[in-house]
Amino acid sequence: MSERVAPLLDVRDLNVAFSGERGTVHAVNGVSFQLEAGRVLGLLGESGSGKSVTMRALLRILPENRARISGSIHCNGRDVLALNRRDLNSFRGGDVAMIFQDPGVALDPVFTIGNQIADTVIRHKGVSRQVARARALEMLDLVRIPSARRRLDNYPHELSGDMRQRAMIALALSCSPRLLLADEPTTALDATVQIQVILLLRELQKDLGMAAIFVTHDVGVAAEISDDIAVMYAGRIVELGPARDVIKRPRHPYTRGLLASTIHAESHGARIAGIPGSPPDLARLQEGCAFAPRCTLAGPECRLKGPELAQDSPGHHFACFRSMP
Amino acid sequence: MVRYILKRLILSVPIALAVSVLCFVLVQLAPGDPLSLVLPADATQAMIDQTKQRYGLDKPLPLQYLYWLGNILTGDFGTSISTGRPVLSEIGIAISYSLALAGLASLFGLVLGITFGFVAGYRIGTPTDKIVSAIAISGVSVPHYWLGMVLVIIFSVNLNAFPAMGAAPGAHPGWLEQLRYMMLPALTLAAMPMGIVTRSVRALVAETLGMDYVTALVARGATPFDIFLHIAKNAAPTALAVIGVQMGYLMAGSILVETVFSWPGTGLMLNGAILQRDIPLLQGTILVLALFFVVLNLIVDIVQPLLDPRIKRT
Amino acid sequence: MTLAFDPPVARASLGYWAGVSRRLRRDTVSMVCLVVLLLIIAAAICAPLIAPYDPSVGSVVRRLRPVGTPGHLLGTDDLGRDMLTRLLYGARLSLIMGIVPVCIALVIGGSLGMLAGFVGGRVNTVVMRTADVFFAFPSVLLAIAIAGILGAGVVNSIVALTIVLIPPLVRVSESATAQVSALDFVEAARASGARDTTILRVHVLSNILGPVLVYTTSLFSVAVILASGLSFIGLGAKPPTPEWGLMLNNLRNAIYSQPLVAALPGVLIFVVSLSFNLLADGLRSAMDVR
Amino acid sequence: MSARPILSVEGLSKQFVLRSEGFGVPPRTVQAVSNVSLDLGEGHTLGIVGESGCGKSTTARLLMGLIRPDAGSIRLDGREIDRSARGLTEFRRYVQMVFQDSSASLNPRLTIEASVMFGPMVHGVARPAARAIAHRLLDRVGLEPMRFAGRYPHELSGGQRQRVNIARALALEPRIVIFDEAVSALDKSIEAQVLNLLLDLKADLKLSYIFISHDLNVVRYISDDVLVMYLGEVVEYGPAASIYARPTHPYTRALLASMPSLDPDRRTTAPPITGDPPSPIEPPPGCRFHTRCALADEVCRSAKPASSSCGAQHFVSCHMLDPRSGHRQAGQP
Repeated sequence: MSERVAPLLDVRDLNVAFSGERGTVHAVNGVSFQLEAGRVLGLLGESGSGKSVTMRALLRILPENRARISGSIHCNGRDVLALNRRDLNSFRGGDVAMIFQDPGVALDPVFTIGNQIADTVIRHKGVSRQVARARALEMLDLVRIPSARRRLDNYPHELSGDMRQRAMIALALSCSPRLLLADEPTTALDATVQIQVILLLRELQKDLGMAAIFVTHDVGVAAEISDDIAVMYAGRIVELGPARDVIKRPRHPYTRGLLASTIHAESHGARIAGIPGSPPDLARLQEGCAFAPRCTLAGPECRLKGPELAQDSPGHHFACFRSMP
Repeated sequence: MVRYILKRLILSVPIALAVSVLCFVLVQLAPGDPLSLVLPADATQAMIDQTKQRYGLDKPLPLQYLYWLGNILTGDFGTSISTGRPVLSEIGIAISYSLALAGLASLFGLVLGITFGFVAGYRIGTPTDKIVSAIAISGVSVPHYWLGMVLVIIFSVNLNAFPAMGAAPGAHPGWLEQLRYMMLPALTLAAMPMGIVTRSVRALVAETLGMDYVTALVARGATPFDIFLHIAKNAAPTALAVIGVQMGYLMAGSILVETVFSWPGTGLMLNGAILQRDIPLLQGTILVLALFFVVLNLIVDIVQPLLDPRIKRT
Repeated sequence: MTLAFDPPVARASLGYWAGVSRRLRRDTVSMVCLVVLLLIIAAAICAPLIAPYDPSVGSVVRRLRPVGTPGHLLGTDDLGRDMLTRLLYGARLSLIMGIVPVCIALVIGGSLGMLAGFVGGRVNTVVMRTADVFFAFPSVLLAIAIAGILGAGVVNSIVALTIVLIPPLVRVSESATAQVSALDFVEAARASGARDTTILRVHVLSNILGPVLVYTTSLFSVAVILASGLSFIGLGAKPPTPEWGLMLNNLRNAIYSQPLVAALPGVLIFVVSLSFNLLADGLRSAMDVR
Repeated sequence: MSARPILSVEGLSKQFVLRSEGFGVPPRTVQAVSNVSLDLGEGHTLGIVGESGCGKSTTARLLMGLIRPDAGSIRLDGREIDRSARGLTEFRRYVQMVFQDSSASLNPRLTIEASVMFGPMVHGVARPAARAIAHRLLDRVGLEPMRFAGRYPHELSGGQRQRVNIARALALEPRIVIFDEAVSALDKSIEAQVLNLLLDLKADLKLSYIFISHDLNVVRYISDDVLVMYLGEVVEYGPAASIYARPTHPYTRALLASMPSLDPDRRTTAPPITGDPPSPIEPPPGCRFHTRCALADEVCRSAKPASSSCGAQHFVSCHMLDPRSGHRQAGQP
């Protein structure tokens, strides 16, 4: 059995550009990665780094008239960018499900939680409403919503923020997707609730054998949940590797800066050696490494040509000409 | 829910009272002796005294108001000067004509407005949207009394398709005949609500389409029809409120249009009352129309939470 | 703190209103509307200079001539008066009756709404509940009722329209003010120790001006229709004064013989009202930045 | 708290009355802040942490004199603040605030220069002098006046806007600056830059800070003293070092344990606490934390815990600290 199994998700040279009034915004620039079944990839980056856009491109839910997607996305044996309307609808929610940052606006306010889950189940599994309702109840129990039966008939605004996010997770998992896309699902939550949701997601992901991509701007959250971490900057993956390697032995200067900027227990008193300057304007990206203007290591070659991802140790890649171990 | 309805009902009492005060005060603004307005010019002294007492005009203003209100509450709106019949019965006949006209016009306005609104909202920025929006803004901007004339010129004078004037003659005209007479005034009246409903539904649909929960629906593989249902349910409460208010405006806005078409409703009556300075009739009609508007708002306020779980009903 | 020099004034970027005006100037529809309105206003002002005839003098032998008659480009009315002349003169009264009430209502309603929205509490309750009572009347009905009771006349119509237009302006300016007042920069200004009047002037007014202006522009459209409507049913201008609504009413019987001539005054009301509405839309989108 | 207190607060309380929801229904109240006492040492930073609805922002607004407390006293340099219009204007010169939402806290119609100039001009500084102050401060917070002074807020990034807000707060030469979640909305790399700036400004201008945040790591980083709030009440208060070394209140411990570990080899395994904070509308009786506390006992449901000392200047409001409270684990936390 030397034949390699195709990964669940294979993204190659993904580019997303938006045309708008201010010209073309290059949100994602040549992103490639693979994800195997049952593994969790943490997509780490600051605002405007292209992580959310990448996720939306995977499901093709970007505004069609403004977004240009190129490259290739293969997921669960399907060529996503080539899917027709019908197959796309069964792919979305069926093979791949997504949870959003703010459940307060990602759940339809005028439909009950139970109906929103049931509708999705009916759509994908073609079961009766009764069976679908039973499935909805089962899902609410699974995400540990107390008195789940009563909650089925609640509207989103009648739930607390914590329960809304759990309901959103239940909704996403109701059709047993192979891949879960989580777009900053804990950012809007309180600290004590965030850790509960992270643990719940970690447990469900293992039990159900799903693969997941977990988008976050918080190194701590990424460290808690990811097997692998991909660090994004200006629409590119600048570092990709096992979570332990990326956090303990970061190679890209941006990753290092980000880690230094992340205040943790040991930081007290000392000045933070962060990253100077601010992220580039994606409508006016220059040639060369996008991080070069903020990089203390940058040399003349960095401004001429963008570095490609190169392997450091097995599975650990980074894109920098000048980084020393 | 019962509590909410009760609360809303109780809240409309002070509004209705304030409306009656305004109607009462309005007449006090009229130049000249109020009595001369109520009585025919050749009234005898006995008649004057009798009326004075009957309406309590010898009392101070607040008391006069209470007198007047008492009469209203017992159904005595006074007597029309021009016809000599009780105001209430005059209004009763006219209002049924106005209601029929406003009802038909609302129906036209609603159906066209919602259809246009959805079409434009779904295709915002496209030529279709631009054409529909142009129709809508024309509907809002057109002087309806003029539109009535134009429709008469086209459909009555040139095409001879619909009658230009009045209601169907005879004691019991057929439905179809009645409808033929109502066609032009109803279409005229429908222009404004059509425009307003189109514009608000369009904005609503476009806004809803941009909501995260619609993106989330797409991400769960919802078909365009599923999404349409979600949008419709989200837009319904607001659309209802717009339509309710428009229907009220139609009842009142028909004054000019009824004049153009000589439609025997409250508007035409009001116009006559103004020209003949028939103050009791004028006051009564305004009060009834305003109260009708208050009731309409009440209905909207009660129905809206039924459609919209976001509005808390305690 | 003493200062040895006046510091250099930094490069100012494009202000908000400069941006709005630039975006508005790029919008063809708005510009056409603005030109049309300005032309009509100019024509109304210059009516005595450009009108070919006397608006009140007609000739029985030249009654109801069609559009395009030599010497009477837009025909003549039922009393043989030149339509073009009367339309030009009519614009004066029609525009005054439509525009003046909105301006008065803007001052009164706008300040009342600002006060209610900023002060809140009991003041707000009193102002807004009073406005609610007026909202219980459909505006057309209220305008006609007031004008009807006060008696026909231009001044009475203006009074009636002003009363009708105040409550909606109160409501718009109140809600805009309340929204702005809830923002942190108002709190920050208060934290710098600024007085309420200063906050209103510097921080609130500049932010509510946009929405109130858009609404006012669309009110011009409503008011022009309503004003001519009052004249149409005999409550506004009195014959023989030329006014579009009144002219429309006088020509009602002419629709069988000269439909085009009869419809002309209405066309002008429509054009003015439509222009104001389109301009309001253009302004709204020009002000809509992110 | 060795330094002389510049601001002392005692027994500060504020409740908001919600609109009645119907006839016969008594209006509900939000106990936003109850009985909060604190001291801000001269030149110190006091951190206030807690989750949503814990009353952090209300506390900030009370300290600013923006809302009037129901009870309690606020002393600046030992003098009770004068609540007349004039007194408040004077007081606000000394206490300024930076808000969380960098764009809502700047007037979109004013250039950033004008925003910074506004405060001094209100206090009677002439326009050219105010402009000079604004330029100096913009320069100080890292925004070159020649490039930025004439810009409008929407032309700036979030981090730059927050720098403007800091400059604006400093324009009145305050002695105390309150930061209400002022860095929470910023990206990590920008947050670090702003925190560095805050430390520099504090040293240069001899400022005292009150730093409000939900991020325990940031609060620990910047604060000398820390106050932990839960549903409007202070549950633990003391020197940062002491609190982080020996967190004593069950809530403080849960909060600390909820912070992600930053080490993939030492992940959090069990949630330190379940559920989410209850609504501050009609909070639970007794100890407000008892509904989520694993150690809650009978007494916690009925009686409010008193503040007990558990080390130098370190206070905790928990029945377990009070040997006479009747809690079964009293005296052995």
